[in-house]
Amino acid sequence: MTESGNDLNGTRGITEAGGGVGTLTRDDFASDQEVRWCPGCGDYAILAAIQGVMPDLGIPPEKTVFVSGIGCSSRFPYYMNTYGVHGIHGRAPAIATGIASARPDLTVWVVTGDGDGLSIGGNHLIHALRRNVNLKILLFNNQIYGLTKGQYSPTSEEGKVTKSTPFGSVDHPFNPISLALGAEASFVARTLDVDRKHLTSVVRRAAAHRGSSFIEIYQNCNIFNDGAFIALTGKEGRSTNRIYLEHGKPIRFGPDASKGVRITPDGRAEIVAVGEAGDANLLVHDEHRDDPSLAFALSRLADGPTGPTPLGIFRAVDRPAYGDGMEHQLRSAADQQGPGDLSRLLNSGDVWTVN
Amino acid sequence: MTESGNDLNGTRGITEAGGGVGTLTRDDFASDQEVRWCPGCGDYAILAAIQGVMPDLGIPPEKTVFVSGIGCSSRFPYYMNTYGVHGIHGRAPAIATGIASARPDLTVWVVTGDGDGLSIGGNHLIHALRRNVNLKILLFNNQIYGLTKGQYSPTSEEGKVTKSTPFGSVDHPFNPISLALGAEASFVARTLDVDRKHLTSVVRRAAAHRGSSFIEIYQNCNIFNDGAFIALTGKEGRSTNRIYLEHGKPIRFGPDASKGVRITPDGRAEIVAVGEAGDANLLVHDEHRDDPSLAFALSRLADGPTGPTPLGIFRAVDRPAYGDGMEHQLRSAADQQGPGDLSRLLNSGDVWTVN
Amino acid sequence: MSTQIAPPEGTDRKELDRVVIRFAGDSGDGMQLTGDRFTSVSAVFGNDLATMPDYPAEIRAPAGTLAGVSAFQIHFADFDILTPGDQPSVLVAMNPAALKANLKDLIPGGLLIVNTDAFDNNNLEKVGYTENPLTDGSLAGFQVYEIPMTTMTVESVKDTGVNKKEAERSKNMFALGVISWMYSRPLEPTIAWLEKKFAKKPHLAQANVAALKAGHAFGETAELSAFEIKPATLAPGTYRRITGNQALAYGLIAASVQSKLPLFLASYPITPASDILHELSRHKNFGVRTVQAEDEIAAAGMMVGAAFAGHLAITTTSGPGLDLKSESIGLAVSLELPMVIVDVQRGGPSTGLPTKTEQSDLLHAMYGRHGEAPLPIVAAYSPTSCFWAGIEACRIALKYMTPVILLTDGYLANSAEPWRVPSVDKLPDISIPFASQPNAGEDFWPYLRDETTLARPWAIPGTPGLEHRVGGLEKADGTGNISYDPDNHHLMTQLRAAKIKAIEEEVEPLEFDADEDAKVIILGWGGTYGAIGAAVRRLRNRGKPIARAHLKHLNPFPKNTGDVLRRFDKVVIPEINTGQLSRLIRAEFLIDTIGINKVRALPFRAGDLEQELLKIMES
Amino acid sequence: MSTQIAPPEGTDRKELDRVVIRFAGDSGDGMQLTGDRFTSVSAVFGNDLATMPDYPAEIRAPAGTLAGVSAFQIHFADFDILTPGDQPSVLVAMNPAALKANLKDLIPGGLLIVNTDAFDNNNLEKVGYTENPLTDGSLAGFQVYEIPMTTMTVESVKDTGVNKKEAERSKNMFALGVISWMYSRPLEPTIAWLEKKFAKKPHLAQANVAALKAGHAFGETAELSAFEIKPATLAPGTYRRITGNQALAYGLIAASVQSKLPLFLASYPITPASDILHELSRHKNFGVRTVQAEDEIAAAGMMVGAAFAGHLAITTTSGPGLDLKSESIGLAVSLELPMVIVDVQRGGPSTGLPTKTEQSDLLHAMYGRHGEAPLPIVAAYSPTSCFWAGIEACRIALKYMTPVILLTDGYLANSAEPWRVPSVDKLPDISIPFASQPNAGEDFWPYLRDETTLARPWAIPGTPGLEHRVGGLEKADGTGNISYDPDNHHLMTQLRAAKIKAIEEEVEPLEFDADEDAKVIILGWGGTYGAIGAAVRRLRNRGKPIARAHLKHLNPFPKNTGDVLRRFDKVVIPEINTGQLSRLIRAEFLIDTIGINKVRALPFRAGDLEQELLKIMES
Ligand SMILES: Cc1ncc(C[n+]2csc(CCOP(=O)(O)OP(=O)(O)O)c2C)c(N)n1
Ligand SMILES: Cc1ncc(C[n+]2csc(CCOP(=O)(O)OP(=O)(O)O)c2C)c(N)n1
Ligand code: SF4
Ligand code: SF4
Ligand SMILES: [Mg+2]
Ligand SMILES: [Mg+2]
Repeated sequence: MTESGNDLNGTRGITEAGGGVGTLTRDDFASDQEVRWCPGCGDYAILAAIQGVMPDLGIPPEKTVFVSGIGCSSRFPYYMNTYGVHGIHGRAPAIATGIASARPDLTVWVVTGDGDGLSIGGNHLIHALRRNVNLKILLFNNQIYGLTKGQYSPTSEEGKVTKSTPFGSVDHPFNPISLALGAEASFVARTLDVDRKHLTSVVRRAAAHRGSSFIEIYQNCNIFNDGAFIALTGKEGRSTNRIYLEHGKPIRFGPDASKGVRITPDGRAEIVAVGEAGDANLLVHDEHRDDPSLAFALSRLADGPTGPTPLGIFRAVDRPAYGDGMEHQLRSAADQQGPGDLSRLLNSGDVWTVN
Repeated sequence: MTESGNDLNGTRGITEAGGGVGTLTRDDFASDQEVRWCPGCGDYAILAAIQGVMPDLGIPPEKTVFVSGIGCSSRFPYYMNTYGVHGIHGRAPAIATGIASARPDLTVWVVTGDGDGLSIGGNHLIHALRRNVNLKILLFNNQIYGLTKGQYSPTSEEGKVTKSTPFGSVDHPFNPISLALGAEASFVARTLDVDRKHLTSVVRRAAAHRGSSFIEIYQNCNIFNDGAFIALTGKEGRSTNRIYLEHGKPIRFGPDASKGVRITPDGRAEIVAVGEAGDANLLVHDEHRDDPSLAFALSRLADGPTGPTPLGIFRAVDRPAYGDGMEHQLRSAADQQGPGDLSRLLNSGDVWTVN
Repeated sequence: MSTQIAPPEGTDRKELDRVVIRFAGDSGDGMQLTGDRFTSVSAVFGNDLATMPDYPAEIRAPAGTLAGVSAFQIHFADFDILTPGDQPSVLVAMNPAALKANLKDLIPGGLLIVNTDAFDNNNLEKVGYTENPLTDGSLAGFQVYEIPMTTMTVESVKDTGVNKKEAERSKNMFALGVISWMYSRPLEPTIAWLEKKFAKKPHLAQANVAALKAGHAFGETAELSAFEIKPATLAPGTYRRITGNQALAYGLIAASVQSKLPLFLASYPITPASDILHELSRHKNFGVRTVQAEDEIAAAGMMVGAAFAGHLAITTTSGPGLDLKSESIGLAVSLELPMVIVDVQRGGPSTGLPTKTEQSDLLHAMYGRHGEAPLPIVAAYSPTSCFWAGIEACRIALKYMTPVILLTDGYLANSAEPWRVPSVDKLPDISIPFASQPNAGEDFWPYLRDETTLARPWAIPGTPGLEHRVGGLEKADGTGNISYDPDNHHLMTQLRAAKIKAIEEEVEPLEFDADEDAKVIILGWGGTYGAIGAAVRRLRNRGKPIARAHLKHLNPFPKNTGDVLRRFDKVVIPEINTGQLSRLIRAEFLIDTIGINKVRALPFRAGDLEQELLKIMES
Repeated sequence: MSTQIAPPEGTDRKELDRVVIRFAGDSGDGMQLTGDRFTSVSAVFGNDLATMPDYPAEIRAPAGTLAGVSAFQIHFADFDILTPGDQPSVLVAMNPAALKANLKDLIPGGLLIVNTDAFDNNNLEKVGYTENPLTDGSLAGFQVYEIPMTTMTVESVKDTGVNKKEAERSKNMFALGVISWMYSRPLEPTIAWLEKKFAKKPHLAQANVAALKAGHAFGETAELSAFEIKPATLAPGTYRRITGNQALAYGLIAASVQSKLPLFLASYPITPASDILHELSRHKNFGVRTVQAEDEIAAAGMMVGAAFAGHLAITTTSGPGLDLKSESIGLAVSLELPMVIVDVQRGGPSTGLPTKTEQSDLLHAMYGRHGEAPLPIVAAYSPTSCFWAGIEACRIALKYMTPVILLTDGYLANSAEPWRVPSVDKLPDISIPFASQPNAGEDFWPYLRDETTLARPWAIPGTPGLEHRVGGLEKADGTGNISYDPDNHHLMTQLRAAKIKAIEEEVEPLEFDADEDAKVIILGWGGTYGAIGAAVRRLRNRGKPIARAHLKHLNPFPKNTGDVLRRFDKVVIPEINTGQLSRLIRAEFLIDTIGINKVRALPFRAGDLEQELLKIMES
């Protein structure tokens, strides 16, 4: 513990991570608070998956911060035995940016909803992605406002009948993956509440990414929007509609992997029968492509999760993280100018003396 | 003039456009206010071009509204002899959405800057685009905060040294075209302050588009960011770096149109020498493609305007405009339920009588 | 008070003047619906009544937990009543959680009706009962009816073909049947209602009706206490029940009709204001445009735009949203355009207690903008008064070309009262003309003011020749051109203030109602109206002289406010905040005030107020 | 006053005690630089001084227009002065626009120095002069020096190899030379400065030096009036000039050093606050992190995050930005984390007069959040006091675990004064310990309060065993768990208020300075300190007994405030708003106040204040 001086790293009062990271268990990450979502809510599965994967990440609870806004999903931090801030509606990325850029030694997670993150909080989200702040952003997309009891959200399909749109909504939804890619996101993925294995693997990759990781998680709200993802979770859809993206592999899906994706000569991604197209003409997925155009084209395969829909990591490229750039400037300023000397600063400029 | 009743179209007190639209001149659109930008500012050229094109659009001044936020560019409405609102920083798209959805009979323009529209106002912008509100949005991108005297903006290049970033900025900029496409924009274009002919033609197209038209206009701030677009406006760059997109034509540019753009089999847009690639392999531009992936790929040809950069209309597709959808609901509700009867409404539900 | 307690036994119907019943159960038990049906029947029967729902906090907690308890309270009487009642005299508890959460409120000796089937070990444990309260003697102070409601319900519906879950779900109708028998409510309206509701699922209708009847029959058979509450003598007219949020939505539609302006609402959902948006979005045939904006800032911006475009522009929100709208409201003050911002106050600060009520946004409404940006403030005082408040806020906005803040609160928003439906032709005409021609020679000056109201003209896009630009920069009075002139700024600052102050000329004077010899006046505002009224009634019943007044306009105050208050030795201001109106009264009139301030995010209880007032009167 | 007017003629240096000079010209004429150089030389020479720049409104208007006029005023004297001066006694006007915009401020009989070369028809027309004021007799009331500055400058630099534009641009140095001769300022420091500035362009250095010398020589040759202003007797020490914004930036860095916490600033540019961001972003070697956020809401959110993370977290803004931060500040109140929000007040409402000053955000700072969300408010009162205010605001924030609002204004922000540089080892230690271990048995309770300060512990991420969650929902005192309990909410509301109120115990008592027999006290706050002081001095010089006090803490007030004010018959409160402090004083102490309220978005003039005060004292 460094108790003296004004420490550039902001680590005053912080001990190094106690030993035993390797011995962490799921219980170390579960708080004692009663979980209060509706029975059957998809949030439970996500919570279980996250609590399950945390011990594997090698980061102790005290170095982990969960930040959220307001919404059902935003209750998440209360259930994690880490540091946490339950913020205000839409502002989680801003609060988290404050934490992450002040303290590059922490791992900061953001939990947000489709309303919290894409409606009121859209600006903070796209700016966090653009800056590549070192945040792991989990967007629980249930295509509805849960907490306020069922209004449509910016991801609800056109024509959606809700409390606030009794005649059906007249606005076109965002595709969160496209939006994130348009906002320069360096890590963009999509997964599903009920697919724990996939969710866990994507989260693990996100945690390892330095910079902003954006994960859209399709989450069922069984009270106000039940079955929104039935095309991916229902018995049949499960095998026909999930297009798992895997780096370096041709994109194939469906029963017997009989379908695939290829790029048309004019730049669109399209679904084809593997037999017709020929295996060799299928698109080989490349997460690491610097140009996000391919990832973008894949994001347009599905306008909404009602048919074949890509899941997995659309993009994962390296770009300097915001906090690291800031840190670098602090260090090099101190190197070049010497550490700050208050007396010298106050006495700088044109000074004169009166005796 | 309809003076009675509560008119669904909100046109109470509004006369029909007076005759003589055809006889409008540029003077009809110029206000008597002194123009107060710095001498040499790119804003002058844009103002001249807009005032010049307005009479051709067939919409009289009283049916035209200019809405802006705060910034040098946002002074624009004062110079137009139309209705106008100089709003608050970043909120022009919201104010304009109020006007356009209340009054589908008006043509509503938004003038905003890279700070106003993409920093503080980013959320309203992307939501207006997603909803496809009937707005003509002109984003004056000078890659700097002009009015507050020179801080970096969300379009400033990485490492930019400004008053607020004396050691260089550490954040990655937005590509406004990519962002707009990621936000589902139906009409997306880019043009240049000094290219009056091109600017005028793009503006004319934007005006004719029903829904949101988004135009990024590269604008030189000769005081705080002089020469930001020199690669496109300088003697040499002018011919080598402007890639004009024309619908239905193969994309060629440069001296003797010796360069072109093609789509790689893995979905990227790339610049090639026409000779090597062969004319037939060049990409034929298609504004109307429903899938925005091609437009997106083209937007990635240039990360910033420092080399060959596409100008023109990236995307122009039809999608119902927000206000029209709303209008439709009002009409069909009135048709189905009859026009509102206040007494009936108040007396609806479980009523009982006390004598 | 004694009339409230049920007599120990007897099948003769004993007459009561009033009863407060609270239905409490799990979120899934249908308590809101049960309460609602009981209310509806009581209203049509002719009692005066007031109700208050108490939803669980935000999300549905797992069944059987304390967090999941949902309750509905109804106060009904044979005279005009003012509040939903301080404490229930009858508590229906469908499970241990409901009992635990609500028992502390039941009056001593009150009647407690429990569903014994739900008191199994599992449910008891969930809420931390180590002993079963039904058997450990802890309920000795109450009169307890133990009824195995689930079992009896299941039994009663067995011929209707519903499955087990559906059968159990009908137990709320069983409970309603029991209570209906006890308080002599007819079953027919509810049967009709059920048949309509489940028209497409007749087996469910059948089951619910069977359960209802079974409950009623049980009451009779078991000879439960039975009471009668006569109809109240209400003013003649057509009545309906209405909540504050609904009344406000209707008030806004009425304002639209009476101003001949199309209504435009831009809003972002937030508890407890969302229902106004929901209600208004249903009335498109009135030309009502509703936009669910991306956030509150956008909603406020859209409101400003719609006002510029000539619509009757509204936004609705609650505390956190009001914060976000501050900057746009300041712009609206500078633009001098008419619009109404509705703030349904809830428990604060920050996210606070979102489903609860409070009066803590008054000073924020008054001062929550940078610079000098005054605006009028109107406050509703009862659920039904929200109708009036909606019209009044619009009227002021239009006449004075100004944004107006209308304050209601979570209690008013969700509570229901019988409402004597006003006659539409008695509603005021609040229309104002748009500017249609130049007003300064050939020119149009957007800031040339009306001499009396100081309002500027409203020229809307589409009007040829009146093209003009408005903005948030300071502008020259008259021409409206940007002006940095210091003296003009001083003038404009004064004009903006004078315009709002001038409204006092036509605000109805503060009414007060004083006993002879009253030395103390109670001054209230907003949703405490009913509780204060009930407390005053009690004091008067005790022979304590007292005066009261209730402010409906918070800015400007009625002109006679200072004079009224100065007549009394003590001015007592009860508020569900730490003294916000007090601060305004003190600053404005230099009159000392005594606050009664309970910030429990709940309405005042008339009894508590009575006690506090007694203390003050006697000190 | 007579000493301010220059004598008609004579080469003997006449001694003056003080002079107010205003340099005015086109934006492109370099007036800010001229003023700045003159100030620097005067400071080093030993005069006391105060300066005020007056930038054109926001954007650079075309050359020669009224909108493009830029001015710089300096007041320097042989005694301690308090303001940049009400009205200049000397006006340097480089073109007709500058003359037109500034002449009304020049004192009668004042000295007017004009650059005749710029008075051509074109320039005269641009600003609407139909006659040339130099020849139409309209300047008869002033002493006019007509100097063809451009011609003489061009002549003087002809051997330096600069082009015509560069030559003409040097005319500001010519003007500086003239004034330097008249007020006996040495040229050497400016020559050295020019040589350094243009080190890479020696021909420009040469030209500017030549112009400077030529102006000086001209003054001597033409036998312009010549004056002497002796050094002031200032307290011994090292001095430098500093603006309010810079002093505040230094104060925040000092607070960081003295609290041993890294400084974190998240801000969004806005006039007149941006320079604090600019200054702080230069000091990365102090570990200062600065983030230019996407907007003010984000800036406030980042501040909250950094505070949670254990940094000394700050955000800076002006009125419109404060509106936007309301909701986040409310969250900060609920989280009870230390941070400072700086509001540099400007002319409002809305966009208002962005480059001007005002005191109109006080009530907004006090009440501009929904719910009951009290926080401390500190106000700087002079440019140099911003240093103190920065430290004091941080000290309170850290000690009481609370957000603090620090108010300054556009005048303080941009004005410069000599500053006696404080000795670093005299600065207070404001560090507080982070929580490092459980405080409730095995557990850590984030809301277990310190008994005296009521502050909660600050446990920051990285500390094992103290993991906890905070949020904006109401929480149980102690454990910090979400709580919907009504009584807990009442308690927490009271605790949050009591914590802020408790600060009064250690706020230094309100000092007041009263003449014997003074019946009137003038109470001020913020940037009016100097003007009030100067007015009081004038009244005292007239033999009028008076008292004054200046509030530096606006919430809570110093404990003795009511007692102090009650000693006097009249309490006069001058404010650049419509009476915001007045309203607070009246509400808090029920003391009648008399406001002097000029909302001209300019600092008060001491002379005007003197007159207003006289009127009040004599009424
Ligand atoms: C400033 C503000 N506006 C509105 C609200 C009300 N509110 C709370 S959560 C929410 C939306 C929740 O939707 P989403 O983010 O999709 O989360 P979900 O509940 O579906 O998980 C809203 C509108 C608020 N708390 N604060
Ligand atoms: C709420 C608020 N925050 C900050 C400002 C200050 N401000 C005015 S314009 C501006 C940025 C201008 O940049 P841009 O939008 O790029 O316009 P430009 O001046 O470059 O045309 C800022 C930060 C403001 N007026 N209001
Ligand atoms: S309302 Fe929907 S999202 Fe919220 S907890 Fe219930 S099921 Fe989950
Ligand atoms: S500062 Fe830049 S953008 Fe603004 S008016 Fe001047 S040149 Fe144009
Ligand atoms: Mg959601
Ligand atoms: Mg810009």
